[in-house]
Amino acid sequence: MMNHDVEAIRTHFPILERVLPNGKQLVYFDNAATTQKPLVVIDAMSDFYKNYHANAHRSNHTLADESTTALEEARDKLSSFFGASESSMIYTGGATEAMNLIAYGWARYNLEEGDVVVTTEMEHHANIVPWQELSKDIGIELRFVPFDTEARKLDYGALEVAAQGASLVCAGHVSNVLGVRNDVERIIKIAHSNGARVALDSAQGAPHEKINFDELGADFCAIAGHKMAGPTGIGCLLVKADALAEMGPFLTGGAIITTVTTEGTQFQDGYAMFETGTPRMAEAIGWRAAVEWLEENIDFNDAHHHIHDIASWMSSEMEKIPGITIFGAPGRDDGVGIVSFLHESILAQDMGYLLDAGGFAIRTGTHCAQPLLEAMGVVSTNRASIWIYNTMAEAEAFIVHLRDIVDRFA
Amino acid sequence: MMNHDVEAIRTHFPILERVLPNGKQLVYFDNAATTQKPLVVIDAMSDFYKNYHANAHRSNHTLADESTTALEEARDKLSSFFGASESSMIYTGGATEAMNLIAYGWARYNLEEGDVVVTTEMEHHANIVPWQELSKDIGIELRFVPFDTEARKLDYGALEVAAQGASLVCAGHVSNVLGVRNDVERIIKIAHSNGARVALDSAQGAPHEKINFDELGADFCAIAGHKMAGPTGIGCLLVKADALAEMGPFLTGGAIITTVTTEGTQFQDGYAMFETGTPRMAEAIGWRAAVEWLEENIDFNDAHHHIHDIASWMSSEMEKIPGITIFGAPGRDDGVGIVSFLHESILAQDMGYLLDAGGFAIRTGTHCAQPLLEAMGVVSTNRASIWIYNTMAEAEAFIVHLRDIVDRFA
Amino acid sequence: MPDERWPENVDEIIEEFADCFDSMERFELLFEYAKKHPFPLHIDDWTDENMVHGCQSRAHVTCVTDSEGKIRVSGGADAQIVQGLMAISSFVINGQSPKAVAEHNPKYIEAMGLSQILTPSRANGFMNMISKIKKSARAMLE
Amino acid sequence: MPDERWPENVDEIIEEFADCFDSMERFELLFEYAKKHPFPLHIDDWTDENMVHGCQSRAHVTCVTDSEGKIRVSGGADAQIVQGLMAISSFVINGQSPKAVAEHNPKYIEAMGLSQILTPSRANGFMNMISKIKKSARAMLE
Ligand SMILES: Cc1ncc(COP(=O)(O)O)c(C=O)c1O
Ligand SMILES: Cc1ncc(COP(=O)(O)O)c(C=O)c1O
Repeated sequence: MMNHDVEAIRTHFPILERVLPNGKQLVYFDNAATTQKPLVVIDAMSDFYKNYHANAHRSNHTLADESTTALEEARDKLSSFFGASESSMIYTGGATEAMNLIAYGWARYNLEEGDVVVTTEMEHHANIVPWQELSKDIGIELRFVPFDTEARKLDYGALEVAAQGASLVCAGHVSNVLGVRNDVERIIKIAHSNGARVALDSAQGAPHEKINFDELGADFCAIAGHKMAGPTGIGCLLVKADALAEMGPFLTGGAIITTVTTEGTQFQDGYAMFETGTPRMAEAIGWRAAVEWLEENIDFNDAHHHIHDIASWMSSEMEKIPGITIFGAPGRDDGVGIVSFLHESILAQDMGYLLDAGGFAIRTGTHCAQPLLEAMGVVSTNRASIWIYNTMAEAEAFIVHLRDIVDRFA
Repeated sequence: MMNHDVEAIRTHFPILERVLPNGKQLVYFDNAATTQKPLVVIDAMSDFYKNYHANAHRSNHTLADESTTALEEARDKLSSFFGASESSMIYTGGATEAMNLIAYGWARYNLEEGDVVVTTEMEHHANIVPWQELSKDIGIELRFVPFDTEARKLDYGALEVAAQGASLVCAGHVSNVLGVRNDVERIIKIAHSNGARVALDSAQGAPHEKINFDELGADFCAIAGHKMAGPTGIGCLLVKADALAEMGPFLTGGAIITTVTTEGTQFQDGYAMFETGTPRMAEAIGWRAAVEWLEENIDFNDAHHHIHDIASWMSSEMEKIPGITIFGAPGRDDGVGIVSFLHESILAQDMGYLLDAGGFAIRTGTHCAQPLLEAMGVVSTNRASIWIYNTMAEAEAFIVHLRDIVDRFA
Repeated sequence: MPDERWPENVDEIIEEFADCFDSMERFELLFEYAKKHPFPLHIDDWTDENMVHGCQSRAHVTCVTDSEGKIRVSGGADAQIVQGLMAISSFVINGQSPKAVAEHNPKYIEAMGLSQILTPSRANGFMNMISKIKKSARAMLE
Repeated sequence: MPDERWPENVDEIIEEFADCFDSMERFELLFEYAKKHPFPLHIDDWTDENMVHGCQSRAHVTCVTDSEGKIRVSGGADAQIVQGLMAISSFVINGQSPKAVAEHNPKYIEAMGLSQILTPSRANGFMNMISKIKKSARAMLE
């Protein structure tokens, strides 16, 4: 924590100054839903629109050229940030669209009836529904690896079995409900030893650790910009070169083609085949600014300790409050800044309102992960998720307010 | 032109002040590629990120609630701006994604081998390649209505024939190469009288006329925000209620479902079935600011006359310059602000550079409409496209510079 | 105009809320009202038809007339805070004529200081409930 | 270091460009140079292999040694402006040893005032061409 100067970091985020209509100072603990943005990100986008905005990859005038350069420099920067220099990065609208791109752009070209796709019970719907649709459409067999509710982690033994004969193994990097980091290195090993490709949903992983995609060895990795200080409307799919070579067109239109005649179309090679339409330019520029800001201001290791300390302290305090159950294991080594909890008599939605009355923004509900909640036997949880700009003082205030809620409303 | 106060309008667009590295004042004539943004649009997005950004449709804290409200108010505003109050508006990443949504979300659920889709030779690739892919995948028959190069308009007689037995007729609203407005009312009538649904690619129509979707009677209409003063990364598909009822899921993941179990998924009804993942919030907020700005500052009729006068004057002056050929018919009533031209000896790309040397931003190339260029027998054109903030003085300067180019380089 | 002023019995509730020190106290009061809803809607009657749209959780409302032709509203919601709001509006509305209810204006919410805790979409959910009740009342007039 | 200074014959060209009044004059000069390319690459030799990537139009370059082991660059582009840039760099490069070319630094572009008209991706296309030539030269050294 020593090297994580949270007060200095906070000064970069204008929204953290926000006072709510009820007079309370905002405490933003909904980071797993989306993180806030430092001023440099907001300004980079404004600067683009005010000074050099034009359509990239099309015209050859100065502005178009500057936009194209900005877009491609952003790609280079992001690729190197994610350690994907030997792989390709395809811009998408977010992590969900990246998962769909795997389903439509790879799976539909390479799988057929009876082929096996493995996912887990712990997944966000973005890593479940595309496979169910694929199963309906082309008859793949979809296997779910259970979440071990006792051990509070993925059932790796069951994964070993499920991966046998599989063509694709999909797994979340970090659970958005519990903050449990899966052993992705082990998952990749299991999948590859069974000859299956591996897709990681790193929407919750990328904000908490420096991903080195080339080293990691996964075939696909889905990331969302907005969950790591970047703007809305952008994400990416990282793809290994040999997996990319197996992909075919998905969304089609301009920019991704070499020739179009009324007889047929020739597509471009590589990532260029997948980015049709006017690029998400402002978004890419903003995301680039975000990762540059992270590089300059954050050491992911120090940040992890800072975040882990807060979440783990919060959960231990919450366990002392009567009637509160904690899901996941925020204090464990594989805990990544999320405290999911329920009170036995205060409904999650009411809890959300009551915390909001104190200025605390958390998420309540199913977190787009209904199968996991079903496995845990609940219909919703309250989720406080911590990120780099949160402080121990905020956590303390949270616990005071939560105690007050339980005293008065339970 | 009287009511179109172009000087007042220009003050809203910071980028129009831009001076290029070569010392020239920017003259932005690349509006068909993308338009510039008024300050209110840029500021609306910054304000969102600085003051009330959170993930919409998920949490119930104050910020999440404000974001959700902003997103849904934007939808209401945009729907009513496009006259689609009785229809649905689905946010997409742009016009291309909207066309793909028709192909994946409607056509794949309703068409089968041998069914006929009609498009035209005049289309942007976004309205061609998705249908070619569909044809490869499920064996629909794709018919191309020719562009009549003599009359410089769509061959409506051929459309009457092609539409016979068709299930879907797709047509551009305004050609992005020539600025020719198609008689969309007639196209809709022809399609419907043949029992076919109609999809309009209005990427170039929406910036130039107030669309009243409910009245127009088309079944689908694709629009891009960035071509009408809105930000990058957003567009929409407008859909008639009965066409929407025939659609099925396309991109899948969180937010669009009611229940997900390992057994299967129940999807939401209506537009909510199609907007998965974290919404394009900043983009929607920016686009809303754009249409509000348009409503307050622009009369589409006056703007049309202003734009038409400039383009038509430019083309008549250009016809006097030796060696220049004009495509399309900018002076005709159905001309919408685009002057596409070539010089017999100066290659389009060189022309682009030479115009840029004078500060003039135009587009050169195939404009993602290769079949149209092939029909016209050219491999590229230079395209100057005019919008609401361009002035007659800019047009005059353009002609002076173009004459100079031809004098010195031809 | 019935909009101009709310029924007398509401003043008391307004005062109670006005006396609250902060949002937390207002929420406490709402929790109490939730328990005092005069006609809670049994969960078996939470049908699609009487569902209030636009709420973040499930909320259902029905609207009937009693033997004297006066309106009687029942409500059920899983969130206590929503149930509390339902209780308050049923205190206000019950016993009025369909005509009065058709023109009902829930101004009292502001006087209670509740608009401070009703963020935009919560307010929206509440207004949808009121609209649903008014629509039923209007239907009775036809 | 060959980087430090360009060959003597380039000074003349630099002067010509430096004398230009504005971008338009520089472009005029480039058009003239395009016509003077000493070894234009015949369109039949515009192969995938010798294509320069990252240019906005087609550009191709080949690099061979003459009987004395000196580099000879040929180039072909459909845009005159690109062809002009190719011509200038072939004037600079031709006749040098593979070793010198392998270490070539196209600083003269700036001295010519051409960086003003080379927007980022045009400059990028140009740099890709130079890289391709240098790569060929390096291969000759192995
Ligand atoms: C006629 C037409 N259709 C579709 C598109 C694609 O729009 P977008 O780039 O926003 O996807 C364009 C823009 O280039 C266009 O001009
Ligand atoms: C684990 C996980 N996967 C996927 C997603 C979807 O990301 P996006 O909303 O950016 O598409 C999320 C975010 O909600 C997530 O937490």
